[in-house]
Amino acid sequence: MESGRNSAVVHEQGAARQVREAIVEIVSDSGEGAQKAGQSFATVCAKMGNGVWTVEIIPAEIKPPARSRAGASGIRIRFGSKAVTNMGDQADVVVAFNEQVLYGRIMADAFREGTVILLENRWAKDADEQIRDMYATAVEDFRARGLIVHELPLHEACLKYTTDPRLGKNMFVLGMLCHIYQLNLDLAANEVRAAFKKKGDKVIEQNLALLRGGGEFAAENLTYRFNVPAMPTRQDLVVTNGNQAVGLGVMASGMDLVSMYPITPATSATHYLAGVFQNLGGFIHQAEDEIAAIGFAIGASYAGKTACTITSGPGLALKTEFIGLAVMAEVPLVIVDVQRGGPATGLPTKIEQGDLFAALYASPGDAPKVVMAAATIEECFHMVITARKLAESFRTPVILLTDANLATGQTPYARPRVREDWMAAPIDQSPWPEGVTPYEWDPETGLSRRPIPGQRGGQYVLTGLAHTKQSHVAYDPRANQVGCEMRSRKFAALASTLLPPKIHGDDQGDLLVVGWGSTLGTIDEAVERVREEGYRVSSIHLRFLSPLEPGLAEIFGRFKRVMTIELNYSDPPSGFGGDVQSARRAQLAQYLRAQTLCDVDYWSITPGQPLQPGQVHGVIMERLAAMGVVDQRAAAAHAG
Amino acid sequence: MESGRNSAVVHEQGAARQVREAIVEIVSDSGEGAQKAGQSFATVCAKMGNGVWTVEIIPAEIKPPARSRAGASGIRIRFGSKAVTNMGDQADVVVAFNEQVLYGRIMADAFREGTVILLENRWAKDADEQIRDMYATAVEDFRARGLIVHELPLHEACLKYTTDPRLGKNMFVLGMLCHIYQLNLDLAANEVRAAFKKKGDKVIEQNLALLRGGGEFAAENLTYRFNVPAMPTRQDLVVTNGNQAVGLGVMASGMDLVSMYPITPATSATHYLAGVFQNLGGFIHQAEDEIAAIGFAIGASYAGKTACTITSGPGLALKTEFIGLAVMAEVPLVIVDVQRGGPATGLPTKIEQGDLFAALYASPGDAPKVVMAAATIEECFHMVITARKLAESFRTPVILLTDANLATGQTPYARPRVREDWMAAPIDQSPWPEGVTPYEWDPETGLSRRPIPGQRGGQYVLTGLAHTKQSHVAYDPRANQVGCEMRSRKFAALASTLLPPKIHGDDQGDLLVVGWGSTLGTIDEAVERVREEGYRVSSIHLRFLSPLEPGLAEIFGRFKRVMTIELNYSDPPSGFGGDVQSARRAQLAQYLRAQTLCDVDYWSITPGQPLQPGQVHGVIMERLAAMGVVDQRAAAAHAG
Amino acid sequence: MFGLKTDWSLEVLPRYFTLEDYEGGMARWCPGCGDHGVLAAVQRICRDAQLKPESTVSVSGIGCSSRFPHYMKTYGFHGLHGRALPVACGIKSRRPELTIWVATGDGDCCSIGAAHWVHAIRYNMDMVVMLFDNNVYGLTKNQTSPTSRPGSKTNTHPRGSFLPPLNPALTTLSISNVSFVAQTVDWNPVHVYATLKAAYEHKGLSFVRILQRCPQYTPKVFEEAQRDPSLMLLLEHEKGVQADPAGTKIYTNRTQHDPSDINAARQIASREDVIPIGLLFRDADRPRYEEFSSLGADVTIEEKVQALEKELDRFAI
Amino acid sequence: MFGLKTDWSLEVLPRYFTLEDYEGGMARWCPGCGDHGVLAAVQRICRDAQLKPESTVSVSGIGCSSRFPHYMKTYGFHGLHGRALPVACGIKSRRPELTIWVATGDGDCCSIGAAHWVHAIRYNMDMVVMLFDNNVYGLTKNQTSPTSRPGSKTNTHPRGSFLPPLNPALTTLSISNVSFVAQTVDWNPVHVYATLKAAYEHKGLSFVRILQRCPQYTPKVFEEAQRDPSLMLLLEHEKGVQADPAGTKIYTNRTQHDPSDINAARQIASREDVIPIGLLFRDADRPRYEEFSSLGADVTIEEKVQALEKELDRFAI
Ligand SMILES: Cc1ncc(C[n+]2csc(CCOP(=O)(O)OP(=O)(O)O)c2C)c(N)n1
Ligand SMILES: Cc1ncc(C[n+]2csc(CCOP(=O)(O)OP(=O)(O)O)c2C)c(N)n1
Ligand code: SF4
Ligand code: SF4
Ligand SMILES: [Mg+2]
Ligand SMILES: [Mg+2]
Repeated sequence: MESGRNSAVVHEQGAARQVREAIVEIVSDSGEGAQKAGQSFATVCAKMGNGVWTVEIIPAEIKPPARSRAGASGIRIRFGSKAVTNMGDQADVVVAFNEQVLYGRIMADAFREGTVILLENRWAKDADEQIRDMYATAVEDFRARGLIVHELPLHEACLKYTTDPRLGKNMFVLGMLCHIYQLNLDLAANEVRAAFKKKGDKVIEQNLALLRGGGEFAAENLTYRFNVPAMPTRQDLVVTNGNQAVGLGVMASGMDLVSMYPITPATSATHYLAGVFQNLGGFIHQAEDEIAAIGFAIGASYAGKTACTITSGPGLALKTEFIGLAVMAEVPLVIVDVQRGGPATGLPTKIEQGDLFAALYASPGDAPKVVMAAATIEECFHMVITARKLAESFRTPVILLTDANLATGQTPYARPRVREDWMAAPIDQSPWPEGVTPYEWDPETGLSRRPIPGQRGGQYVLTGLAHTKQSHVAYDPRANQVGCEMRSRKFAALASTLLPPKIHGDDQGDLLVVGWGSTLGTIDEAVERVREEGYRVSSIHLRFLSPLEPGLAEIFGRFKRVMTIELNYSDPPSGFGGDVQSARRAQLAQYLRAQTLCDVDYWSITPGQPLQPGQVHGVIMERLAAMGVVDQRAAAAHAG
Repeated sequence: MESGRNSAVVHEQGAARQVREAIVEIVSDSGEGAQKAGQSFATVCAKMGNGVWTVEIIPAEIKPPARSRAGASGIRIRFGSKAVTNMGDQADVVVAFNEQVLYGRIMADAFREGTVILLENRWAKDADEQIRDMYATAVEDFRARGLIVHELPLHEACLKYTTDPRLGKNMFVLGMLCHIYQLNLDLAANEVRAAFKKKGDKVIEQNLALLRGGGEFAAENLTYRFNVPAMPTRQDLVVTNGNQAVGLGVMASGMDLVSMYPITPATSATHYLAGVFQNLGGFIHQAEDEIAAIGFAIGASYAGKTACTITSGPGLALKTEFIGLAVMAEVPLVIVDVQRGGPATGLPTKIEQGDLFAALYASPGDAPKVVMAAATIEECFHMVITARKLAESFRTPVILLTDANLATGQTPYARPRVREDWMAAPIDQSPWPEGVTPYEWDPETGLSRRPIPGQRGGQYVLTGLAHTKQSHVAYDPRANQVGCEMRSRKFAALASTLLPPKIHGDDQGDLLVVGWGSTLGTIDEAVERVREEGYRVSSIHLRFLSPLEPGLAEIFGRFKRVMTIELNYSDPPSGFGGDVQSARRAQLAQYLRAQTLCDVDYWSITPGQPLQPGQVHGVIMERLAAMGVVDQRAAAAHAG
Repeated sequence: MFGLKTDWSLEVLPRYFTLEDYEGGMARWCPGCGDHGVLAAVQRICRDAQLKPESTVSVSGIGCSSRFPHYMKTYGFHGLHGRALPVACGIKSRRPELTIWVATGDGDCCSIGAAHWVHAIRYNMDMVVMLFDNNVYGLTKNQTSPTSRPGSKTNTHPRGSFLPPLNPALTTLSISNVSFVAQTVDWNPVHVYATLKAAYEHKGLSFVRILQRCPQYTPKVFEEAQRDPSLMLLLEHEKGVQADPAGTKIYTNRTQHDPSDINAARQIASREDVIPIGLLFRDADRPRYEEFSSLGADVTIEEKVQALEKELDRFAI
Repeated sequence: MFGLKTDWSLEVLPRYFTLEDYEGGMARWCPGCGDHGVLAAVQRICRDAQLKPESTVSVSGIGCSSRFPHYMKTYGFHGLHGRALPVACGIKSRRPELTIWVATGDGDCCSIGAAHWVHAIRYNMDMVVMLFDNNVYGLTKNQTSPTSRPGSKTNTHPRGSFLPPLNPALTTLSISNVSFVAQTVDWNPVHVYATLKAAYEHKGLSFVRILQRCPQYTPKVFEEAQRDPSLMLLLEHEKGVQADPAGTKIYTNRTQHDPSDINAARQIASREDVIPIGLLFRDADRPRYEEFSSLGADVTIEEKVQALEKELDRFAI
């Protein structure tokens, strides 16, 4: 690629270059429509048969000031010939509506040397001298950083088609990008039509003109032309983000009630459901707080209806006591925790995997429950269905962990083939069998059937106090021990039905990387790369955290070293000042050490953004170097 | 000892038998004053120089029905020639005001074959036939169980001194017991005078008469006469329960504010403080709920005042979110958790060590804090002082775990020599040094000094969002990582100041027992016994759980096996159905495995009552047998 | 209403329920505790209304009074301190056919549960909420409650508490969508029965504050009012509580109060010279949350599958 | 009050504070957001009262409005969603000399924080509580709040919400020990200033509900009232809010309301035909919790040690 250093316009023609994948970003002030353009772009890619992953770039404020670093709003689209499972490394091409928003992305390490920036140049001639200066300084700085900046008169070019380029520029940019990446313009036009359907023909026409105009502009002014070959499949696909997938999963599981209190980044799952849930007879309760939200769901569940509550860290904290009650009284319940950065209010819109311990251990006393984590957007759908089934079969709360990355990422996946048996059966109102107690614990499995109000003869009083199988309050030593044991046996029973995790890569080798949650795609991609480079590295990814998937110690034993890679905080494995014992470990690593007694190593960080495959690749190479498998220089070069 | 099977009165004289210790219980319906008699008895023992430990026997209801199994109300006194650190094994002598309450104690495994029961016999002639039957059946049953029952006309005997024996019987019983155990009757008389001081001379006289009458009655009717030699010390002693000790510790640490919401078994600490705290200028805030209680304390602490909040499991659960805020914003705060049985409302008045995980891990995100556990009543006092200091020095919340056993147990200990430097210094209102940020983290230790409102130039905005050292909200990857790291480094710094735990017994051997919290006395006593029997067993007891005391792996390495003994739930170490990996372990064991990678074994139960040394002794013998150190039969005999 | 549940026709054999069918074992409250009488009244109402025990649910938080469900032979939910109302609302939300009795204490409802109190009033779901107001924390042994009178000597305020007590009826009357507020005293079984019956018959959330004696910890607070009935103000009205006159004839102090007049209701509720008993306010036409929340119960699984497929179509590419 | 803080004499040199001394950097609310104007009013009051920035604390929960402390150059506490009031009360409890401004939203105060709202009113600690009521959850992007009007189309109720809104002023007026309740609108800077100034000057908890525009999510709710001042009812009284008449002359609809008349206050607050602005209620003589909670600040360490020894004596054997 040629750098267009001192020229706003690049003249050079040539055939499209074939690449396996590309990462494109569109960044703007909020309200300039970058996300809409990016989503249309991504949909066209997906329809053409490319693998796609999109990530929203969200500013912290509702309406951040224009042209500010923290105000970057936009989207990243990574698309490729094969399935794309994560946001990838640094961007290839970036369209920016002003220069300041690029700083937000630079701080997020989103660009590399050679990233092409297609930059709106109107600021160079702004009436405000300060703005002109900022612009000039920034462009110089970008170039010094090795970015390839093309200053383009986007605003001016749009004036041909609209009097208000601020509103139309996004479709112009879509046209540009379609040209650069050789996308089917008819498909893009369809997206434009769909997007503006409600605004009427005139608006549609204007935007179609902008779309075409953008394409022509790119053809005339830019030499970049790439082709990311698509591999269309016959399979039916859907494209959703993780929160929509959760919402769809709620419906597919036949849930009756979602009880929630708004909290980022979980709320959008409810926003989605709010429009459609009632078509399936479901109801969304927006409670006065998170405590009431879970209490309401527990009430509905006690009454035989299937219920879930959806929240994020601070909300999960408030539900701690009620989760303990659900454990104690064996109330089925699904709790979805869309993790964000913590602790406290933390990083509300950002990703972290910091709630594993809270999910496992928060409620005082012995409070076993199912804890699962979705690793992909598709799993956000399917795991809700599993969670509901487990909640009812095992008469237990189930915490399903997802995170901000899954919640706002979008990708195509196989359209679920809906099955009736996913859906909760209507509640049982047949008479309760005589002589059967409300907690008729099976002595082996701890399982019991629960009476539902309305069932004649099943009357019992649910209580959070220690109780016998009759649900009678009992304070004697034996009753409490039996209660604890029965509640625990259920998880041994569930554990015995789980399969060991699948190993990605060889069954044995030098290094096994263990992950959980949304990092699956990134880790697997990095492992793929080191494997291609000839290293004996494999990975596994856990979905069941409580009970834990079986066979781990045995698998771990087949690798020279085992390490987790996580998005949560840890001290360096050697501890600060070399105090290994008190080193605070990444959460899964700490947990696996206790469960398996294997010396599980770890690497984790809390950047508030998804891991990049290149970053993970670097970490793996470093560990291989420390093990003596690679030499240090090779690792350094890779990690660079 | 002779059994008095068919005789209400025992004639046989002889000198007092010398014993090293005795366990006495007085049980009655609630409101019959058994506790008052027992406390007086215990105080006399302590004053004479005996070691003493008392445990309250508390019914679940406020006013349980008379003569009911669940209604047992009373007290156990264990006293001996040496210091007594726990409630001991089965009772030697029991005074019971009716036969039904004894069943509650039998279910609690409080008696052994040969335990002497001095039983009120008026029920044998009750007007109500059902009562007569119940009485007769029970007495027969007790004898079949090997208890030595003496049916005594206590009620009738009291009629000589009072018209209402229900109110006076307790002092009569005190007199009886003083005679049996050769206690100084003058000291007992002083206790009676103190107890009824407010009721006037007439009442005092009547009760003194009952006291003497009881002694005479025992002299005439009972052959039992024991002597537990005392070893008076010169040391000044105080006798308190654990909650009073916490209250005294709050005052000794110069705390400004206790903010709480009533919850058993924590509230009595505040009841105690409520009477006296204001003499030290302190204030108790009874908040509208536990969330407000901690929020209020955090507010006061932010404003430079020293504050604590005292609660139990369900309350701790509700504080989860605010604890996360205190971690994030580095607000000093002491949180005392008087553990009770869980999960949920659980066993409100009973002991359990089930909140360790909740204390360590409940708040979502990375939320390091100090977690300490008091092992003795004396430590309940001293650890509050340490906790306050650590909270302020390390700008962190500190959770201090105690439990229902410590809270309601009473024992003498060295009177603290109050030091002024225990007390919080007055708040700093000098101008804030220019150029210093509100979180001027030391890069090595993470420590920083905090500005207090009123300090000129120190203005900053505390926030629960991710922030820089200026306390400015920051969402960039670097700022969040730095914040997490600085908050974590503080605990490495604290860890580096801790000493390894002292080993009770030899430095190396076959088995190391690890405990934490109120089980110290019991475990040490059991270990003492097995050591006397010639086994190579030692124990350590942890006070600092986060950060963990150093050197554990090294200590563990010197023993063939390491096991924890805890009062919380665990699956059998081999798991249900032999699934070791998914076995749910005792909480400390699980934690130590992760921290040390040693194969830490465990034994734990949730009876809602303290462990007995004999029980622990049996467990140890079993483990030694499993290791092949003792043969199985010997272990079984011991465990019996 | 009485014996005329709409689904009776479904029963092959009509069942007749006696008091025993609602009695769940000996109540473990202290002798003389006001809770006993309220329990008896509720059991009588259930019997008189021939409520099916299996379609009746009593819900509570934690406290002495919250032991209530254990003494009923219906379904029961004895949950967490302060959280009776969210649970009760959750039950009702999707099972509007169940009859719900909520037992809550002055600490449970007005202190730790205050947020839910405010919002449950606003949701106005059809249930009877009985506030057992003994002016104290009973179960935890004598701490100040938000309704304790100033100067109350409790274990947390041994020198006397200092804040004026909350007025639960008045506060409730000032929450939007309030539909029924009454007040009664446990020591008048006739009035308790009549008040709770009116509450049961009202469609919407019926909030009944019951002044409840706790001989254990607050033996004195209602002593005067008990001894001197003229300290009570009986609210009478044709639209009010219709108690058997034999049971209320001791109340010389009476007033006609139209329960549809909310301003008057607030004024009466705020009086400190007398204890008003009877119906303060009723509005049968307020929206009830279950009218919205229970929609969709008739959607079949097939319809659900169809609707879901339609949704998936929207995301299909 | 103005410039006459009791501890002034301690200062060697008197300091004069300008507006800048209270301005903590550019406020990041949306353009046109009502929060900007309220911030400006508070900064002016601080300046006019010459409050020492280091002795002033602004406390908030989480929400758009709760960003308030970040834009003040005083001490600030931006805590947890719903929990501004317990924190503010805790600060005041032992540091009564600090001036406290609380910023809270309709979600923060009336939904998740409702229990604290009820109880903080009752504690009546000296502070100004500003309820920024924009009838919506702003920060989390447009969900229904308890003050949203029925039919509001939000992200959680796209077809319109169904419950009547809470009336924060009315509810507050019905909580025992309430001492100051006023209402104002962000778009009248003169009235906001005068109301908050009166609130600041009141000793006790001054609850000010501010109708606040959110052009982002609820651009329409106050449009009519803004366009047509006759929809407002200006409360006037010699004991009321004394706003500059130039700023209130547009309000043709006025009434004399004596703020010591709580019954009248409740009636006015409950009116739905107009939006009353001004002082609804004030009682300067209610007990304030800090009168009790701040006792003992003067006990010296020596005295503490002595008292503690006395206690230990009690337990000595
Ligand atoms: C989260 C939590 N906090 C505190 C408690 C302890 N607690 C149990 S009942 C109760 C108060 C009881 O008072 P009230 O609600 O008035 O009921 P009463 O016993 O007087 O009927 C308290 C504080 C608890 N169980 N859970
Ligand atoms: C425990 C918890 N629950 C939910 C949230 C998410 N949240 C933040 S602000 C907010 C509501 C904001 O509405 P409001 O209080 O009216 O303030 P506004 O933004 O409108 O000024 C919510 C639900 C949170 N931060 N913490
Ligand atoms: S303590 Fe009071 S409220 Fe509780 S059961 Fe006894 S009398 Fe009733
Ligand atoms: S979203 Fe609304 S309340 Fe929030 S800053 Fe913007 S205008 Fe103000
Ligand atoms: Mg009460
Ligand atoms: Mg709002």
